[in-house]
Amino acid sequence: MATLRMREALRDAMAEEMRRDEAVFVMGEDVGVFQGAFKVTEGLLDEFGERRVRDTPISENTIVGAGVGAAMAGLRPIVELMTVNFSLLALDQIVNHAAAIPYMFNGQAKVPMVVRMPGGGGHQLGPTHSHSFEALYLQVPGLLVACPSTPADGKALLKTAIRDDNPVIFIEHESLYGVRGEVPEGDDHVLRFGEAAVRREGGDVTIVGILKMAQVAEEAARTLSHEHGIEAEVIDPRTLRPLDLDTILDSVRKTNHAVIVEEGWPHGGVGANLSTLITEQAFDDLDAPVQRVTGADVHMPYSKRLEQAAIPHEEHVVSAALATLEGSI
Amino acid sequence: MATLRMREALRDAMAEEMRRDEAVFVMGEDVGVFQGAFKVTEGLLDEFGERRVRDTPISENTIVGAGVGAAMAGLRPIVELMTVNFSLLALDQIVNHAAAIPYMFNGQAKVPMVVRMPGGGGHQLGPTHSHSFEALYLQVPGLLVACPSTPADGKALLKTAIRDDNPVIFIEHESLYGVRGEVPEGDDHVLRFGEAAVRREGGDVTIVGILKMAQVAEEAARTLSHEHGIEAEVIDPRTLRPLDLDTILDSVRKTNHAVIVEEGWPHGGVGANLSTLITEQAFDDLDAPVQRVTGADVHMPYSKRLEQAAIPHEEHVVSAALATLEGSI
Amino acid sequence: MPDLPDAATCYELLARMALIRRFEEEAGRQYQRAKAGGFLHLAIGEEATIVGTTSVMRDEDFLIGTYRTHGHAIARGTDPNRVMAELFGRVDGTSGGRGGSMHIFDAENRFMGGYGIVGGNLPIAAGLGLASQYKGEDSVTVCMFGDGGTNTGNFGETMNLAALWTLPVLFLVENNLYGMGTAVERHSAQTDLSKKAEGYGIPGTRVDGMDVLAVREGVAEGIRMAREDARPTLLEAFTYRYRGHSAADPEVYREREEVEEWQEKDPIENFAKRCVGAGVLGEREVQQARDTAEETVLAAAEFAEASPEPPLDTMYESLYATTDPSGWYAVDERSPEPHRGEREESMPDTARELAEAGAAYAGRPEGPRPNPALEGDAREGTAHNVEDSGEQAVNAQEDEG
Amino acid sequence: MPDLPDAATCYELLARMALIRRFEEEAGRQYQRAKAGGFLHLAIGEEATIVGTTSVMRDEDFLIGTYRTHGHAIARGTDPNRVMAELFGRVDGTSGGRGGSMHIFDAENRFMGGYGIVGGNLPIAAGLGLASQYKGEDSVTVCMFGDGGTNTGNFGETMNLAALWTLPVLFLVENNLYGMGTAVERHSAQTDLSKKAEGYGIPGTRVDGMDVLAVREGVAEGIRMAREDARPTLLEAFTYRYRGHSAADPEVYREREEVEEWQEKDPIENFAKRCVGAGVLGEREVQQARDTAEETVLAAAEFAEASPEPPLDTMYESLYATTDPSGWYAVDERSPEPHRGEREESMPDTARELAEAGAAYAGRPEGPRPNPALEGDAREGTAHNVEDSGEQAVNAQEDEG
Ligand SMILES: Cc1ncc(C[n+]2csc(CCOP(=O)(O)OP(=O)(O)O)c2C)c(N)n1
Ligand SMILES: Cc1ncc(C[n+]2csc(CCOP(=O)(O)OP(=O)(O)O)c2C)c(N)n1
Ligand SMILES: [Mg+2]
Ligand SMILES: [Mg+2]
Repeated sequence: MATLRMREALRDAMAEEMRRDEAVFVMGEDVGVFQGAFKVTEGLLDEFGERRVRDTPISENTIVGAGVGAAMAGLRPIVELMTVNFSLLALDQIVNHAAAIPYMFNGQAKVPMVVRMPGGGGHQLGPTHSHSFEALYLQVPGLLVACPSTPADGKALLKTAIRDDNPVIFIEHESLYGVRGEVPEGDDHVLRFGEAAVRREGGDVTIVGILKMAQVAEEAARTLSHEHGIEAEVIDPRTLRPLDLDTILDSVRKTNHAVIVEEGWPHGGVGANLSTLITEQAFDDLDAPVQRVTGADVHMPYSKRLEQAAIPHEEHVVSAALATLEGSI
Repeated sequence: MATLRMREALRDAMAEEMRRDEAVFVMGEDVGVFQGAFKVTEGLLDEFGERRVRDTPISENTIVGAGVGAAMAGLRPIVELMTVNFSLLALDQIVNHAAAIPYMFNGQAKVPMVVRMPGGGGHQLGPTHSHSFEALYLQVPGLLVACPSTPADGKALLKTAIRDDNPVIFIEHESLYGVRGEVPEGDDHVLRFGEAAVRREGGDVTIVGILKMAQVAEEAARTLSHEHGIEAEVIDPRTLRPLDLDTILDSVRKTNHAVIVEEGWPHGGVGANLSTLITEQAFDDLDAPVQRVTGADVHMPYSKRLEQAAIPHEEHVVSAALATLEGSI
Repeated sequence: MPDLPDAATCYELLARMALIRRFEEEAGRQYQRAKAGGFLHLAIGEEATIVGTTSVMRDEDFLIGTYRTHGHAIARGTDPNRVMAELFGRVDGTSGGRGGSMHIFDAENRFMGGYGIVGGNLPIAAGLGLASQYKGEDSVTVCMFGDGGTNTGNFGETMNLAALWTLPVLFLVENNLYGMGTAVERHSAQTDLSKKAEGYGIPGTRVDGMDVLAVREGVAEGIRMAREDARPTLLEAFTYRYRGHSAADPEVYREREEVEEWQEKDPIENFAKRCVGAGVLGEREVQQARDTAEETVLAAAEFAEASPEPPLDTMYESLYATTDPSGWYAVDERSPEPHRGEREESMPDTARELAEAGAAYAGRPEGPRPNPALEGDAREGTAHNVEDSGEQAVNAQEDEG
Repeated sequence: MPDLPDAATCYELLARMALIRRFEEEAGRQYQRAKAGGFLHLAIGEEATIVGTTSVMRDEDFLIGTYRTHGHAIARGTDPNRVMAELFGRVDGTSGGRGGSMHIFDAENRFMGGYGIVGGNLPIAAGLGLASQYKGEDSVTVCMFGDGGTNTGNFGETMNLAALWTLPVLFLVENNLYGMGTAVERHSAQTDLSKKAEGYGIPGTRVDGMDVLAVREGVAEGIRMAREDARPTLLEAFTYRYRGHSAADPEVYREREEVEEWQEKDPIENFAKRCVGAGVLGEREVQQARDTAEETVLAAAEFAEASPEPPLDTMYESLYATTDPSGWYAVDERSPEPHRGEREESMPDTARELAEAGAAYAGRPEGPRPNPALEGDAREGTAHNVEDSGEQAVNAQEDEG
């Protein structure tokens, strides 16, 4: 085990896969000379050279589309979009091309491409630079969607994503890049998509959180235990497509209560989808409706107080858990 | 009352508002000389001329963006995107500009623009041309989202949309353009956003459907009544933002059962959002989990059998209603 | 005017063009018979541009085009049977009936699609070129798109990227003077489209797209520059579509006379005449090319007709390429199935009826297909368009409504 | 070299440039003090391009720019107090603290933003121009954007539309030789950016963006063509940013010498020298311009500091413009409120602490702001970037992790 930051773990994943497979290469805005806007590609240019670490112009749709074409011709591109916010400019290539091509051409072409992009709020980047688009991407058939919350998961999932033959949307969180964690060594530590992590066991309430909110969920669970004597089970789905619904359902069947935490918008969000799936599958096991904690229904304000007020915190999760348990314990 | 087709009702709405307000104009691909890809703008060029009925190049992001700029400078553009499928190319202007501008500039600028676009499947247009993106647009704060299912609603809602000072996403369904219906006459028949229509009253189960699926829901209700003695209440929300949740909840409190029908993808869809909202608000009134009927989780196949199999039909709704009622009646 | 090549080549060019022409006519007819559905964009009139191009490509080169590419695939070597079966939505179609007319694909012959989104193929072409360059292979990509496509954001982005990375791609504008109903001068400020990428460092030239030999020459040079000099270029071919934009286009945007004028330039007639005039081919051979085309196309229609519809339980096939040997589920199959139509026995009657009747009849399965009007490819009484194959459905519902 | 204008004009140009320079320096300082957050893109070095442009615009003309536009707003007449308050995220900010550095806006002075998406302002500029044309007003729109912005799809689309519709817009590329860390020749195949829109029918010219008078001349002509001839044009101004792309840029992509070379061309120093040399301004006036700038900027910092933070219950204000007199709810307020932080009393402690500390410290409210390194605008030890103002948060968490 090594202790790595998330950004280092992700870089190692790319470097290892690039060493392992000549077909893997990286392209994106400022991934090379600049070493990556968030330094996730730091050092890659030095090791692999300009052929395999390619700075691109600011042309999101074309960068992704070039990735699609290269993937169809047998390469395994890792496309970095500088942030998830700019992926709206590439959505046509992502949805109508990358995701659709394998199906609409009846399996004649594969698109083994990873689109990596960081998102999320918390750094006063304001309305155009703080999006959480997990809910947008999980809708689209043909895509896989990963959203790791720890360095170990980040590395293992990214390696899986690179080796996978499907187009993978790989969402990172800007606030997690510097977070340190133990990361298993060895080139072959990968992690299957569709396996949730149970971060903490508990019998009173199930809390599901993704990305940064997986951490917030854990903090909330500690507070619930210390201050309220409530034992929460914390689950990080790690991938939203495929989704490990079984692990969540098993937990809910035990706790009879669930809270979903996400940073994105409330309407049609990740929480709405999970809440529906849980309710459909475990209606009779639920003692109360699934509670959601989400970001505020606004474009992220710049002001630090408004922004912090718009992002879910531990306290929100604690009160949602208490609310759902009200009368049950 | 006149009997009009949906496309005529929509055209009349535009023509009336253009007569009423010089600031209103239409632009889009082939809206002029060609008379509109679906003939919704038929005759407008003749009446209003090239200044107010503007054919554009194939440049979706820029057409919408030009609408944003024109709206900020006091005009009231109606932007037609030929179909909703191409709106992915304009999503950056829709989300990061149209929707965000009023908020991020603190109310100094308004974006009174309507983006009209038809979608939906059923005509063998295949994977890139059959999308239902309601669920994508309802997520975004700052937008209003309308999706009319009858000519009367189409006309009245479009007039409201044009007069409204917010950016409005106006989703039409390609299969509904030729549908005839009674349309109230008079320039001032508008319809407030956020008021659902109860298409049929009934005490046994609530069925919510949008666009084409509002019709399918009504057909299913008739079958349920004739063949199963079940009386369904059918609700068409008409707008998804704002959403008239009260009308839906009132119905569910009466029927204790709900089915949502949509044509879009199941994960994170309109149904998932509504199901969650209903469950959160009326958990104790529900005798069974809310049922969803959605399109299949694929890119729409071209083959007519696969396509029809991928789209919800009356029978699906009937069985979902029966399933949710199982044991209750 | 370029010299005529040898007889065998002339015959081959003529035969290919004749085959595509006849194929497209038949496709239009089958569309009228409701055997083909959706949109049908025919390339009748544009055969010289298509065949001239593919005739100078190598097997290992990539071709990529738009939603008007039945002919492109056939020119590249795709079995017409399979293209027709795709139009019929059958399992033997190039995409197993999944893609339809707009999404033809043939990996084996390196015909890389068939894309419904205008401009969507441009970045993908850059990616194909990148792959060739990356692997050190000397294959070239030819990317064909319409005049209307030059207005998309992808055009500028891709031109810059291709020039910057010196990608081995030939960009070929099939300028048929209209993007749907909008004439070039009404959609593009620059009407000399060959110049449109100069600002990005991509030089351009123009050729007569009605002359298969001129196209050959222009494309050969563009391919050479891509292959030998690693220089992407833009080639504009002037051509014309004799039919409407798609099968139900009333063509209010152009005059009958204009169409007739261009019909004088018929790429097949004229080439045949020239070959015969120069004594390179005889009338008999010209006739033979036509006869072969006729046979091939009729056989294709029969083949397509005989090919089965895709079984419903293949609905989710190829949606994901599952490579993990132990096999997790990409689509979460444990979630409630909110859609219930993927098993034969559970297909609802409504769906079955609509499907039997053809999607264009959604709502009125029993109705007859409206009579063909306007050159046999637009439909009577629609006076509607093109982007609206739903028109029939809609008209049908009107009767009910 | 253009002649010097009258003394009053020279003074005004100098004073504006000095004000912007001083404002940007102070913004950088306040960012180091964690008073300003998020990204901070300074335009130090680019003042001549900004002021030269606005100095020949009429009140009714529109200006629209990028995320590097504190100076543009000030040049247009926006009160520096309000720009600084925006950087501080306060209620008196140009956007009430909602937009921040990247989203400055001032309707009154027709400064139409301030956009965080590269290229996002181009179509909007076309729309502003369209509105002027539609209404028959003779206002012109000046649209400023970076060299990197010329690679976006919006660039091509907008150039074509502007040319096609003869929109009264002047497109002005602020070519500072880099898009973030990517030098022009590494991101654009065409390095003469003034030519980049020629293919679309938009002619271009170049000016020295370090010379306020040259910019004035070039912009005046571009505006004239837009206003009088209804001809959109492209103007490329060569300029340079002396600071990093944003406040924490280690600038590994360029040499110290290059920066120093450009510092010799300092637009303010050189213009002042010329004015004094020619006897149009005295040393005293030059000093006065600087002193006024100093005062104004210090007052702005004080003003910003004193302005209150936006109350939490304004969270949803201006999200929708509700025009319906009877008032329906745009945001459905009857839905459960899955987010519960909009009331002062219910703001959780964690949020409060993080907010008090400044977002850059998320995770370590008590930590000190790292010492400024590198010209006072990058932060020690980050060796990280720019697009990463989150770096501090991240570093903080590492300590815990
Ligand atoms: C991005 C996008 N916008 C709009 C359309 C609808 N559409 C289909 S074909 C077409 C015209 C394209 O014209 P051109 O590129 O000249 O090709 P042609 O049809 O003439 O071969 C349009 C607007 C589309 N398919 N994709
Ligand atoms: C569409 C988009 N892609 C990427 C970014 C991230 N980004 C911010 S500024 C920048 C460089 C822009 O360079 P240029 O246009 O030359 O402007 P400059 O910063 O030099 O003024 C990039 C890539 C963005 N904001 N928007
Ligand atoms: Mg064309
Ligand atoms: Mg720059």
